[in-house]
Amino acid sequence: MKTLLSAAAAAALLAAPAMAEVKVGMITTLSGGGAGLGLDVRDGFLLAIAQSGRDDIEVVIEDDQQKPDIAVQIADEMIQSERVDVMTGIIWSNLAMAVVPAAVNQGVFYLSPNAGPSQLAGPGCHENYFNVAWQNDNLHEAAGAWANETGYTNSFILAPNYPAGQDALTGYKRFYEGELAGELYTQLGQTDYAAEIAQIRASGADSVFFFLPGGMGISFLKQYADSGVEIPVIGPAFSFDQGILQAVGDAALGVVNTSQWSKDIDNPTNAAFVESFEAEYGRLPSLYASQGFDTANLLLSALEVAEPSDADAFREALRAAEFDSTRGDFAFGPNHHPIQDIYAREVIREGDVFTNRIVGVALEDHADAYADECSM
Amino acid sequence: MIPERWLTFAVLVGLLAVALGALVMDRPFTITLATRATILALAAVGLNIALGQGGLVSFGHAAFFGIGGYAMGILAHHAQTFTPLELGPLTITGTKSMPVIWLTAVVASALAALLIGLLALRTSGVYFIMITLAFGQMFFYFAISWSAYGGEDGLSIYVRNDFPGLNTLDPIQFFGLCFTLLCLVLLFAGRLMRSPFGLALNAARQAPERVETVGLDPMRLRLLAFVLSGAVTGLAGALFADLNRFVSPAMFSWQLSGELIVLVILGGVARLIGPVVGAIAFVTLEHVLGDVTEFWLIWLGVALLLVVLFARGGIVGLVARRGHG
Amino acid sequence: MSAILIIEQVLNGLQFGVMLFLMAAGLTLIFGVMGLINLAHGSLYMIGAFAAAAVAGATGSFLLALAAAMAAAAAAGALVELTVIRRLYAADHLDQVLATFALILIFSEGTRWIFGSFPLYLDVPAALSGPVTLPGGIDYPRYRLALIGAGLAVAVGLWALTQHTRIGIRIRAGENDREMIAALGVDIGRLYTLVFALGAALAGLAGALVGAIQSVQVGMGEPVLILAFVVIVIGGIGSIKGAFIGALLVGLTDTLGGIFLPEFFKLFMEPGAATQTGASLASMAIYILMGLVLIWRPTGLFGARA
Amino acid sequence: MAEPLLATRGLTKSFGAVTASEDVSIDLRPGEIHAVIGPNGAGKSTLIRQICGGLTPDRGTVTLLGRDVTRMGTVDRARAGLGRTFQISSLAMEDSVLENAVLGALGAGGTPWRFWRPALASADLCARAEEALEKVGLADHRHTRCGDLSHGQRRQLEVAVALTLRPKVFVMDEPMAGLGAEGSARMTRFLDGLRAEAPILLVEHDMDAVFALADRISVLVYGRIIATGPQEEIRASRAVREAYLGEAS
Repeated sequence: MKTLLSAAAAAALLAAPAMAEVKVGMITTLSGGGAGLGLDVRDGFLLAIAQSGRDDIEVVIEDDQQKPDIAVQIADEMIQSERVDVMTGIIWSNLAMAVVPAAVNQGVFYLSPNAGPSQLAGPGCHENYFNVAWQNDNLHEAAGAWANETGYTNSFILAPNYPAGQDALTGYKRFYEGELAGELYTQLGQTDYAAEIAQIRASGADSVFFFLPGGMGISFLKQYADSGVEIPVIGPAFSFDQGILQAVGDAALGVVNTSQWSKDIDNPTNAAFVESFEAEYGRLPSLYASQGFDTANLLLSALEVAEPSDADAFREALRAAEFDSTRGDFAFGPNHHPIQDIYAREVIREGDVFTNRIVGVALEDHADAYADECSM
Repeated sequence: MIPERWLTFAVLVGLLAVALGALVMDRPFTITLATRATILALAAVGLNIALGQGGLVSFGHAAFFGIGGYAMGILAHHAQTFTPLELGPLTITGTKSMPVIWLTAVVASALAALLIGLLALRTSGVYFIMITLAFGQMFFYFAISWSAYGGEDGLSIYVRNDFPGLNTLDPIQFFGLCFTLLCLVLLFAGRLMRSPFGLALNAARQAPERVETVGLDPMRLRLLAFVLSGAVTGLAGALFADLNRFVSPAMFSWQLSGELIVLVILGGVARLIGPVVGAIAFVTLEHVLGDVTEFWLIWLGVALLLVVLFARGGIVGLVARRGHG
Repeated sequence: MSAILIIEQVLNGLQFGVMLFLMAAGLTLIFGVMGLINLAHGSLYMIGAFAAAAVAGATGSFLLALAAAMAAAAAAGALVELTVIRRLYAADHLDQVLATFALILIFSEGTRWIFGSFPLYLDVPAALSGPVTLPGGIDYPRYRLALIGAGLAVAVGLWALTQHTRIGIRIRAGENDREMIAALGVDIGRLYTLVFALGAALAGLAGALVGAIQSVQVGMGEPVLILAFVVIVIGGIGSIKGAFIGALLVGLTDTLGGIFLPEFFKLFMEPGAATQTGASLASMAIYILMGLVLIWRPTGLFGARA
Repeated sequence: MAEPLLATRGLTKSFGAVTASEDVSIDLRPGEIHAVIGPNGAGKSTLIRQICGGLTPDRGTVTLLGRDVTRMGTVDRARAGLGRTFQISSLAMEDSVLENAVLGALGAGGTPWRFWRPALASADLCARAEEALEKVGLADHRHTRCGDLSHGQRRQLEVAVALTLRPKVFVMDEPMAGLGAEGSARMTRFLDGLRAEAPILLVEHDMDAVFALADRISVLVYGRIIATGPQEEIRASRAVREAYLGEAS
C-alpha cells in the first residue's frame, strides 16, 4: 500500500500537485488486526496537513502490516530511495524500536504519533527523535495516581506478559500507593479471561487496573461485565478508545480511564478538530487521530520556522513546540517527550454512540520517569 | 522447456543483474529488496532439504529461522551494550563479527533441529506437521516472554555487524555477502541431492520400507536431513536479522513457517532452484501488489491456490524439465 | 487458594474445553472422512462470528444470530468444498496445508475488505447475562454455563448422529473405506460436501457463541485454529471421542496452568519473577502437553495405530 | 542335514482376538527353495513381517545364520544378510533404475554418509549395481525412470535391488504377482538359478511356479503350518487338499 499524496491534492482534490519541498514518510499499520489505529493516525495527520493549505509537503504512506521486518524494509526504502526528511506513523513499540534508532542515526527526523518505548525516552534518546503522544508508562502512571485520588487501597492489576505489559504494571505501581490484591500476567493475544476474573473475584480487591490493548481489552471487559463482579475498573485509554468502544458496548459504561486527550477537552483547536474530523471521515475521532493531528501540526509549526535541511534550526523549532495542540498546553521535556496533563475519563453513551467524558485531571504537567537517563 | 541447470544459472545471474543494475541506477532500495529475496531464498533452500528431499513437511521451520536471528541479536546486543553474556560458569563477550555469528547461528539451530527431530520424527504424516508446529509455537511464546532480550519488542541492533574487509552497511556489499552464501549453499544442496546420502534420503521419502530392507535406517537419514535443513535456515535467520538490524519473536511465528513452505511450493518443490524462484516471486508480488492494493494478500492467496491446484511443479515445473545427473 | 476458586476455575477450563471441541470436532470429522487438513477452519469460525454480529446488530435476536452464523459458515464451507477443497482430497498433506493457508489469506483480507478493520459488537443475550449462584455459593456467569451446556449438547448430538443415523453410518463407512461406500451407490461427492458443511457450521457456531464474550475481529480464528489442531492431535486425528477428551484436556491445562504455575513458582522464587516465569511456562503448557502425548503415543490418545 | 540359515521356532502373533500366526516353525536350508503357500488371509504377510522385522512376535524366535534376531529391526536384519522383495513393488519411482540399484549397493557397502561426490560417480557402487542389473536383464534400462518401467520390469528390479546386497538368505513375497504367463516363466527360470547363490523362502500364489521351483513346501492355514515337506508329500496330503487345494471330499 503506497500513496503519494500532496497536501493540496488531499485538500482540494486538485490534479497536478506543486513541486514538493518537504517529504514526509509515514510508516503505519493499515492492514491486519491492528489497522484501526494506523488508519486513525493517518487520517488525523492528513487532516491537519490539508487544513494547513500548504502544497509543498509530500506525504509518502506505506503499510507495515504490523510486522517489524516490513517496517524496517519500508524505512530503508524511504530513507534510501525516497530520501524523506521526516518520518512518522509507527503505532507499535516493537516496530518503533526496529525502525527509529537506525533512522535517526541516518539524520532523519522522527516524530512519534503513538509508540513511546522507555528505551527511546531514557538511554536511547536521540536529538532527532520527538514523541508527540506519550511515553508508554504515562497513562498507567496516571491511572495509579487516579486510584490514590479515588481512595483505592487494594488493587488487582493485570497485563499481558510482554514488555509493554510489564511496563504498564510498573508504571501503575510507580504512582499507586495502596496494597496489591494480586498481580497477574496474561498471555499476549489471550481471548478468555474467565480464570483471571475468578481470581479477581476471590482476591478481595477494591479496584482493578488492567492494560489489555486491542481485542484483548474488548474480551476482558465483556466477560468482566457479565461475571457480576462489581469491583470498579480503571485502565489506560487504549481499551476505551473511540474505535473499539462500540465493540465493547454497555460493558464499558462508567469505567474510568486515563488519557492525555478526550474529545471534550475544552479548547478551540480541539473543538475544531473534532468537528472537522467527523465532517471529513464520518466518524468520531479517536485518541490516535488526535495524536496524528497533533503530530502534523507540530511538524507544520516547525516548517514555518526552518527547513529540515537546516537540521539544527529545524530541531530547535520542533523543540519549541509552538503549535496549538488539541490537548491544550503542550511542551517537550529534555528528552523530547511530552509534558502534559493526563485526564481521567468516564465512558458514557451519547445517543447510540459510546464515548468518553472527562471527570478530572489525574496528573498535571506530567513528564516521564526516564528523562534523567537521557543524556542529550 | 529448458534444462534445470540452465534455469538455475539464469536465475542466479538475473538476481545478481538486478542488484548490480540497481547499483548503477542508484536505487539502493531495490538492492535491499534483492537482498531480502536472497535471504528468504536461503531459508527456503534450507527447508527444501527437509521438505523436498526428505519429504518432511515441517510447519515449524520458523523456529530455526528465529534461533539464527536471536543468535545474531543476542551476540550483537551484548557487544553493543558492552555487557558480557553469562552462560552458567562460562562468560562470553558479545561479538559483532559476522563469521562468528553465523557459526553460532548454524550450530545453535542445528542442535535445536537435532532435539526437535529426535522427538518429532517418531511421528509421521499430519502428526509430524502438527508437532513441528507445536515446537515452533513453544519457541514463539518463549521468545515473547523472555524479557532479558526484549520479549515481544525484540532487540534492535543499531549498526550492522562486521565482515572482515567489507563495509556491510553498503547495500551492495551486504547483498554480495548474502548472494555468495546463497550460491555456496546451493552448490552444497545440489551436490547433496546427488550424493549417496541424497540418493538414500530421496529413496527414503519415496519407499521407506525399501530403504530399510537394504540395511539403511530411514530415521537417521531423515534426522540428518532435518538437522542440515535447520542449520541452513538458521544461517538465513542470522542474515535476515542483520538485514533488518532487528530481531523479534515474529521470526518464530507460525505464519513465517507457512510462508517458507509457500516459497518452496511456489517455486517448485524438490527442485534445486525452486525455493530461490519462489522467494523472488514472493518478494516481487509483495512489493508490486502491495503498491496496487491494500488487500494484496487476497491476490497472493489466489496465486497460491492456482499454483497448488494447477501447477503442481511450481514455477520451475512450468519452465524447466527435471535434470538428471 | 479456596476450593470455590478452584471449582470455578475447573468450570472455566471445562467451558474453554467444550468450545474448543466445537472447533476440533469439525476438523477431526473432516480429516477422518476425507483425509483433509483444513487450515481454513479458523476462517469459518471467524465467518460465523461476523455473521452473528451483523445479524444481531440488524435484528437484535441472538437466536437468529446463531442461526445465521451456522448458515453462513456452512454456506462458505460448502462453497469452498465445491470449488477448491474437492480437488485436494487426492493430494498430499503438503498441498492441503498450502491451499488452505491460501484460503486463510483470502478469507481474512476479504472479511476486512467487507467489514473494515475495527472489531464488531456482539453481546450476550439479555436472558443469559449476569451471574447465577451455584450450589456451594459459587457465582458463575450464566452465559458460560450455557456454553458448557451447548457444547455438551453438540457432543451428544454428534455422537448420536454418527452412531445412530443413516448419514452417520455413511460417514463412518466413508472413514473406513471410500471405495466401498462409493460401490454401495452413495454419492460420495454429496456426502463430502455435507460433512464439510457440517464441520463448518460447528465452527461458525463456536465463533458466534464465543464472539459474544470476546471481540469479533479479523484474525480471531487463527489462535483458536492452532489450539484446535493441538486438541485433535492429542486426541488422535479422526476420532470424535479423542477430540472431546483432547479438548477438555487442553482447556483444563491451559486454564489451570495459568493459575497454578505462578503459584508453584512462588514456592521458591520471589513473587514478581515467579509470576512472569509461571506465565511464560503456562503459555507453552499445552504445546508441552502435546509434545509429551505424541512422544508417548505418536498417533494421539485415540488415533488409529500405524 | 545342513544347519538351516533361517529358522523360526514357535512364532505366535495375535491381533486382538485374531491369531495371525500360531506356533509357526519353519526353516530354510542352504541351497533350497522353500515355498510357503496358503489361502488369502492365512497369515503369510504377518509371517513375512515377523521374519524380516517390522513386527515383533508375541512368542517364539527367529534365527538368521545362527543368530537370534527376534528383537532386531529390519535394518539390522538386512545388514545381517537378509534380502527381501515386496509383493507390491517398493521402489523409488522418481529415480532411475540404476539409482535404485545403487541404493542397494549403498546399503551393502555400509555408508550413505557421504555428501559431496555424486553417488553415480562412485565406481564400486555402480559396478555392484550394474552386476545385479545385468543378472536380472535390466542393464539396458539403467537410465530409465523407474516409474516408466513395465510391471514385470519392476518385479525384476525388485530382485536386482535385493541382489546388490549379496544376501545370505532371500525372502520373496509373491515375485510372480501380476506377471503374465511368459513373465512368470522367465522369473521362474531366474529364481531357479538364484538358489545357488542363496536359499529362497518363497511366498507365492502361483502354483505352477511353486511346483516348478520348490524343494520343500509349507502350507499355512489360519496362521498354522498344517504341513511341511517335499512336493510329493504335500500333493498327497489329505489335510492340505481339504484345507487348501479345495478338493474337499
